[in-house]
Amino acid sequence: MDSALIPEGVKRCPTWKFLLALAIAGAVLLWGVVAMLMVWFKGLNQTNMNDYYGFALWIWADLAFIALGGGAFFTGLLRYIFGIKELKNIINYAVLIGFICYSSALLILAIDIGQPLRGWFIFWHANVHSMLTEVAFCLSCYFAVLCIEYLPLVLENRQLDKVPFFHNLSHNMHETMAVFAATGAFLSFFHQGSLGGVAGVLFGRPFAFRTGINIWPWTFFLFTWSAAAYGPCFTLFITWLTEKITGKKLVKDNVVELLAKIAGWMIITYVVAKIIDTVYWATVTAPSLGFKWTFFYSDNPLYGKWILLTEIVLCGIVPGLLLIFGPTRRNPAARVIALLLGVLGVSLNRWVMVLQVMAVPVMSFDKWVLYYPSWQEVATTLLPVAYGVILILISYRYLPIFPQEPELNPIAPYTPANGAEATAGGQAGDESETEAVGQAAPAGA
Amino acid sequence: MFPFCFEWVWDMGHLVFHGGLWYALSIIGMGMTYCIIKAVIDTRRGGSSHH
Amino acid sequence: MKVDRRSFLSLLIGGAAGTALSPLPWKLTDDLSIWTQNWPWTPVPPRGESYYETTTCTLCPGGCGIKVRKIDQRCVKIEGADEHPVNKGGVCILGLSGLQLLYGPTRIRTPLKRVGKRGEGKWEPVSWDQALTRLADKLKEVRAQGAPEKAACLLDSSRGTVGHLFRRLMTVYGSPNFFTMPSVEDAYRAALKLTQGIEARVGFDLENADFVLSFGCGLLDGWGSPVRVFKANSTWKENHATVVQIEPRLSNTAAKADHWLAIKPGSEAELALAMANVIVGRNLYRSEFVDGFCENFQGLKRILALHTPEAAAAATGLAPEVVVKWAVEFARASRPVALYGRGQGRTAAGSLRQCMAVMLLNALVGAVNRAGGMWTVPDYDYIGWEEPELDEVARAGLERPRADGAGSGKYTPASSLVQRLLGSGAGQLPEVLMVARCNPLYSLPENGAVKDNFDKIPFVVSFSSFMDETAANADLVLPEHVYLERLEDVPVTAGLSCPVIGLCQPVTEPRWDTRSLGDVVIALARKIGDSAAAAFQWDDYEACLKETLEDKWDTLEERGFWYDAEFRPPAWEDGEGKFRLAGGKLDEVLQADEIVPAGDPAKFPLILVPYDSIRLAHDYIGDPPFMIKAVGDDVLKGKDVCVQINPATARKFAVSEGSIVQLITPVGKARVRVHLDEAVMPGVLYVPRGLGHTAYDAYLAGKGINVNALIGSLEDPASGFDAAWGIRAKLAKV
Amino acid sequence: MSSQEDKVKTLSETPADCQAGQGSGGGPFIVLFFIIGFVASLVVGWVIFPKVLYSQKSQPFDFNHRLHLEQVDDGCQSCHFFREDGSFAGVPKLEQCIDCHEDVQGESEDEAVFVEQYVAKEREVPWLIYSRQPNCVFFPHAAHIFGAKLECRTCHGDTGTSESLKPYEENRITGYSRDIWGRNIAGFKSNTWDRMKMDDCAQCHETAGIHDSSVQTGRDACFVCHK
Amino acid sequence: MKQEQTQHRPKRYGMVIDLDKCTGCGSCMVACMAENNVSFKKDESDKLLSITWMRVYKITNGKPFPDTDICYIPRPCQHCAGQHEGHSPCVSVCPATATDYSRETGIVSQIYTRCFGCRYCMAACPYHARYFNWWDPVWPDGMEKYLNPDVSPRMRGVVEKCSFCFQRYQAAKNKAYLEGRRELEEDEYQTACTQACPAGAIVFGDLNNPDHLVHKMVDPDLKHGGRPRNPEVFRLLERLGTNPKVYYKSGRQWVRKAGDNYLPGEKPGADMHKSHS
Repeated sequence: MDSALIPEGVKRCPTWKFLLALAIAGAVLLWGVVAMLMVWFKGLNQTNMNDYYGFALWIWADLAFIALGGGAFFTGLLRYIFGIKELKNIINYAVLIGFICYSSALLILAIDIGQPLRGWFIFWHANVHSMLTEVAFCLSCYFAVLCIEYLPLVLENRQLDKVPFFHNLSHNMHETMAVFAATGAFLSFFHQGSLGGVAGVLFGRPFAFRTGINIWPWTFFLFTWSAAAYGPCFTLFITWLTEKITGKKLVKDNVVELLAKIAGWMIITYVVAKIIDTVYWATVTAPSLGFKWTFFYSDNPLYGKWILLTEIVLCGIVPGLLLIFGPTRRNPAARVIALLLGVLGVSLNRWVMVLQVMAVPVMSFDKWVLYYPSWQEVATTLLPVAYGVILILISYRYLPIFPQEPELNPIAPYTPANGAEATAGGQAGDESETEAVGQAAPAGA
Repeated sequence: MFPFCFEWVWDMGHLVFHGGLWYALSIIGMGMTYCIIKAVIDTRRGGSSHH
Repeated sequence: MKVDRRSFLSLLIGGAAGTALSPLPWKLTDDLSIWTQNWPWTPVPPRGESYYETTTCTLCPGGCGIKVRKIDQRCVKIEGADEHPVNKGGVCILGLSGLQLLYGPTRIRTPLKRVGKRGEGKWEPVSWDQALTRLADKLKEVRAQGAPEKAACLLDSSRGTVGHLFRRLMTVYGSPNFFTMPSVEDAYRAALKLTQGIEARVGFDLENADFVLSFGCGLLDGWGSPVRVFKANSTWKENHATVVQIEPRLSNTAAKADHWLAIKPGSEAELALAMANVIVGRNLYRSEFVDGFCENFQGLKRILALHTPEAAAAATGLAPEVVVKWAVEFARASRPVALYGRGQGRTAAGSLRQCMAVMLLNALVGAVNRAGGMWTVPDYDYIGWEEPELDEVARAGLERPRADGAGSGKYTPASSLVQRLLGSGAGQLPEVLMVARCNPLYSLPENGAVKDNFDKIPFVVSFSSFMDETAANADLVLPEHVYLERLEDVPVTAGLSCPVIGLCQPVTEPRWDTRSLGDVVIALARKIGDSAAAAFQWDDYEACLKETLEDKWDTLEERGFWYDAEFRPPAWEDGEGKFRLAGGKLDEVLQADEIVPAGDPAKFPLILVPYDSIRLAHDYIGDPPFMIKAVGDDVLKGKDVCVQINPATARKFAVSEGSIVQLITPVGKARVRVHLDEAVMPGVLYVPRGLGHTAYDAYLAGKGINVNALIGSLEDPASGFDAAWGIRAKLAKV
Repeated sequence: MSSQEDKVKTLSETPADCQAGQGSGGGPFIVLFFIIGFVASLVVGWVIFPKVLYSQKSQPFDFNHRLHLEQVDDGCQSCHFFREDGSFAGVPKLEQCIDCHEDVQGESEDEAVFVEQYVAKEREVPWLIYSRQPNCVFFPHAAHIFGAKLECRTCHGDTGTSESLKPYEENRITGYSRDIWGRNIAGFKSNTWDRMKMDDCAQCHETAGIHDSSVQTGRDACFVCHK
Repeated sequence: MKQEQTQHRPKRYGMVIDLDKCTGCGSCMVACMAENNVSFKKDESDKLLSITWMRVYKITNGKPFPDTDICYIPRPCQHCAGQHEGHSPCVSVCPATATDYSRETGIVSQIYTRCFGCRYCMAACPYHARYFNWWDPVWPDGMEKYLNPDVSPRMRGVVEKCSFCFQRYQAAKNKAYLEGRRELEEDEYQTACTQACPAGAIVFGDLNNPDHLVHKMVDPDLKHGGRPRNPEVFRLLERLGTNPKVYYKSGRQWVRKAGDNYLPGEKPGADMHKSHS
């Protein structure tokens, strides 16, 4: 019944399956919306945050989303500025994922602040010395860029494209995309960095504080670098997930491997920088403030030294090497493991830079604090996930996101290769988000 | 955000920050304006002339 | 013209463009944020003229002068009065919270008559006339039976015109049963009577002392007049005076003292006597005082002979050398003073033996009526009313013994033993009990027994301003003004070295239909009629007050207090008086048995001791919200009170920080939260006084436990005072 | 940048639809609708919105400033005086008015209302104050009058010589008097007393140029005017 | 223009708290609450959710009974000057300029109507001197009568903190203006906690003014961020370079040591005056 909207040359699942998937994701979304409204109307007392844990789950989710959405700017940079043509086959999806991550991040910020109706003060009454101001400006501007990058894709919908104006607009935007991509990269550099700066400039918090260049602490550069390194991992990982769920090959291996290789080198270089930073911090910065680095990992198992090891070795060096070495990179299983480790690694890094910063006491007579989120916080954090699933469901169904899809999955004639890939789709679906998409899967076959 | 805002100061920090900001914003703005105007003109000229 | 989709879109775009160019979205955005800045449900305090009015704080016996900042007619802040001799501008945490009592929700707004069962909380508002008539009828009824002694009243103290009006009323009515709440001042008074044979109070010239030996006296935990003692403590710091605190727990006083002697609880008397032994044995006593103005030094020597440092060491847990060392340092100091206390000292008089032992130390070093020492301060004598005419019934009633036995026989040293009456249930319970300015149902130990005895009293009247536990269990409530609304004299004792009378003056109109307690007594006497009415001829309480304070009134009205700065205790050289060191009743007191906490040590391996904290008001006034907010989370967490327990003891009994346990004593049990604290002695559990209210507001009620429900009373064999300092206890899993 | 081949195909399939749609709508109408939407929203925004935003309230009774000013010796401060602690008393209390108005003095109806409704009943007059600043503002009259030697008129305009009180307009959302934002909905002003927003304070402070204590803004620190 | 500004000497209002005199009675906390319209809830025992501009910390020397010792540390906002005047940890991070540092008084301000509740300043403050209004402030019926009109009550969703009772400075200035003065006497501007402290443990005044008691007690090295030259005086977390204007005085070594962090084996004072760049 919605066949008129489905792109030419591809096949989609029956409407009922699509609607069912939407309904399931929608239910999670609704739960999140209820929590969001409770927070807006009743205030932040709906959360388990407190005066010590002023930043908590949301802010972590916010930082993680932005880091993971970093695939959009970095892939865009590679595609449009460095002119790596192959990446055009994955850039659409990178943009979509980025769009979801950034819109979610903005929504979370709007929920997180105590006075949402005064949110615009951050722009109007901006204190330019605050890293958060930089975040807010660059985030909003870059979100505008992402809208601009996403818009032509929307306009390529079969029906919309029929309108000449939209068709032309879409075309023109594609033509000028390099300019937007460059601006986006510029903005991303600053907001990814300033998110790192948010923690790094806290000279009252020795666990977070880093020295740096001029006003920019080392975390500024590390955050940008890590977003560029791990963002593509997330894009590739979601692409893989989508392929598994739809049971179709959507992006050619050479494209995936190319991006994976770049990500691998980025990760390795990042980890080297991170290790240098950590060593300097642990041996120079923190001791100068009276702290032995082990103190920061001393109170409870949740914030033990394992966290540093996991972040740097298991989720840094390991995925980096797996992606750099050809054989492991080309092995789909090893590649996916590397991608997943990368995604976890950057999320863990953001977790540490937000949650652990809050947990560590600074005054010698203060106490370690632990915090667990309220259901409202969990629901509000899942809201963007559900929203992302829905947007992917709709976009995948109605927009020509994967340029190589028709070629890789010709509707007819049937080829054994396609059939084999299709059956692989049945395996997907243990997370709730994938489950929702999973409903739509068999239709691809 | 604007020079007439209470918080505005004519100093290096503001010039660099807002310089960068407005530079980026104007690129985005001009880019979009260009695309829209060109799309209008293209449409007036009759459909998908670029093909 | 066809309105199609495109036209509609065009209309919308035009509308959006026009809207963006109008002030609407921008002003709306601005106004919405301004709305959040002025949410109508966030109060805006009205502006107005700011000025101060001075009065006296009566929330504790301290008698500080306060000034109330007002904005037009509203009271907005209480501050200390700079010129006041007691507090010199300082103000304590309770005094600062006073406005929450004035404006708080626990105020009783009108006279109330109970309609439901006792304590059920069902009341019927009645007029003052109805309420007073009802009380007067009840009193007349009891009197008509020829048993006026069956009416009793219980006050915080007998001081001042209001105390005396009540006493006068009881006298003309014919009841000897005028009770006051216990405090360590009772013990001091009794000790003074025994040693010097005079009726007077004890004051301490703290500011001039250079060595303070405190036997459990909570100097910085609210003892005496708290602000004055705090200031004295700062003076000690500046003058490098030595403060030694003797106490099993590291209280604030102990923490701030120069030395803390952690002795086993209950062994204070042993230590004091052993120190006296050392001082005497080493000839360190001031012979000009002991030889010149003391009697029966030999008798004392005989008694002290048994109290060797070694004996004290066994009792206290200190090394004998330590006992000797501090005895020597104390005696060698130029202006030493020893203090007897027990926290704030407002719950019980305690052991007379202990008080006496401390007083003897002062005598041995000559610190009696000398600069920096313990002073004998005469009672205020400004109440010179004519003796009332008594009728036959009254005379007969007054002949009968007091229900609590105080003042006669074995209990001669005591003037009021309300714990004996209401706690132990000794003596005849009254038929009518009038309670003013105290909350016996909460603040007397052996809380359960007190409650049972209370239930047996047929008619209880409360004059409380607040719905406290006693008021909640009364039959009739006649609410008096709170201190900020009333005019009254406040003669301060509280260990002050000089006499100070504060004037409590109304700084605000009465908020509710309440009355001044003095007026209530006068009106009540009139209602009773006959000789009672005749004894209360004043127009009203204000007239009575002015007449009574005649010569001091102008000073009082002008300055807010009357102060005899020149006061010095009578010099021994000038008088005939002697200081008796031993003999007779004194020997009996000094040789009385040690107070051993109740309970079988086999069943109850631990000892529970209540402690006082200045952040927890525990007598008549309950903690206002500000104060309860200032209580640490190591004292109160959620609704659970923390029991302080030494980590070693906790290990032994396998309880850990934060665990919820049952605290069981021979008289009760309660749910508490474990707090490990190195500040307390192993084997001893500490629970604060002031929590566990069932009455008052939601900010206080239901939090923690009333430790009085877990402890019993023990009668001091020499005086009848409640001398219990703790009780045997054990911990059990919930 | 999905494959352009697809697009070409899509387009070429339905060229007729497109052309037809475009032709029938007609350019002029589209522009007309745009203009209708544009003008209508301008009218809403500039004319209707301010009327809806503000509610009009009338004062308890009218007051003639000019008449009173002529009767007193000390100008505005005769009634709007400073207290001994340097704070400004603002609108007079009944207590002050009573000195003269214990009984009706003149023939004005408003005075009669005042005497009967307020003086006789000892009720304070619930004046609606045009220049009432929100609770977060600390405005020291003393600093401006004694320190900076400003005239009342600079901020309050010609209120002192007015003969009657204008209606009080209250912003329905914020609860502010309209005089804070100013009569002009766009916020333009021509006199110093036309608006009383923070920017107006700041403007004057900048002109006076004596304060630069804020580290953040180089202007007056926030706590100079806020509480 | 600027000349007139430099004519009157800028102040650096600060505080010295004598920890040996402080008895931990809590009067300062309540005086502050009463003066500054601090709200309260039914349960305030969760100190992570309890607004106390002035909070009294209880610290111990960690030794077992009976060698235990306790000290109380009253902690108002420290009004940090930072490495260079005004670079306080919180001021520099506030995105909406809701918190500011005054060069004229040295006071760190917080404007509740400007704050939009991002709580970044709370994350930045190592002293936990900043509190968030998680709930709407509610006073039991009738109690709103005692609210002080000189301090605006805060609404839900904003951060608040100690202001050194700035309203008292404003009031004192008002009086000075009326009397034709510009300068304030030492006793004209005192905070509520200073005034209330029954032990007289808190001293408040202008650190720049050698006549003021705070200056005499601290003997601040104004060239080095106001570092105390009196060896018994210290500041909390001196090594972080926050340069607070609240000083503490104690004769007890362990108390002074508790004011900062030291590496195992490191001696207090060795590195105390070295701050990071």
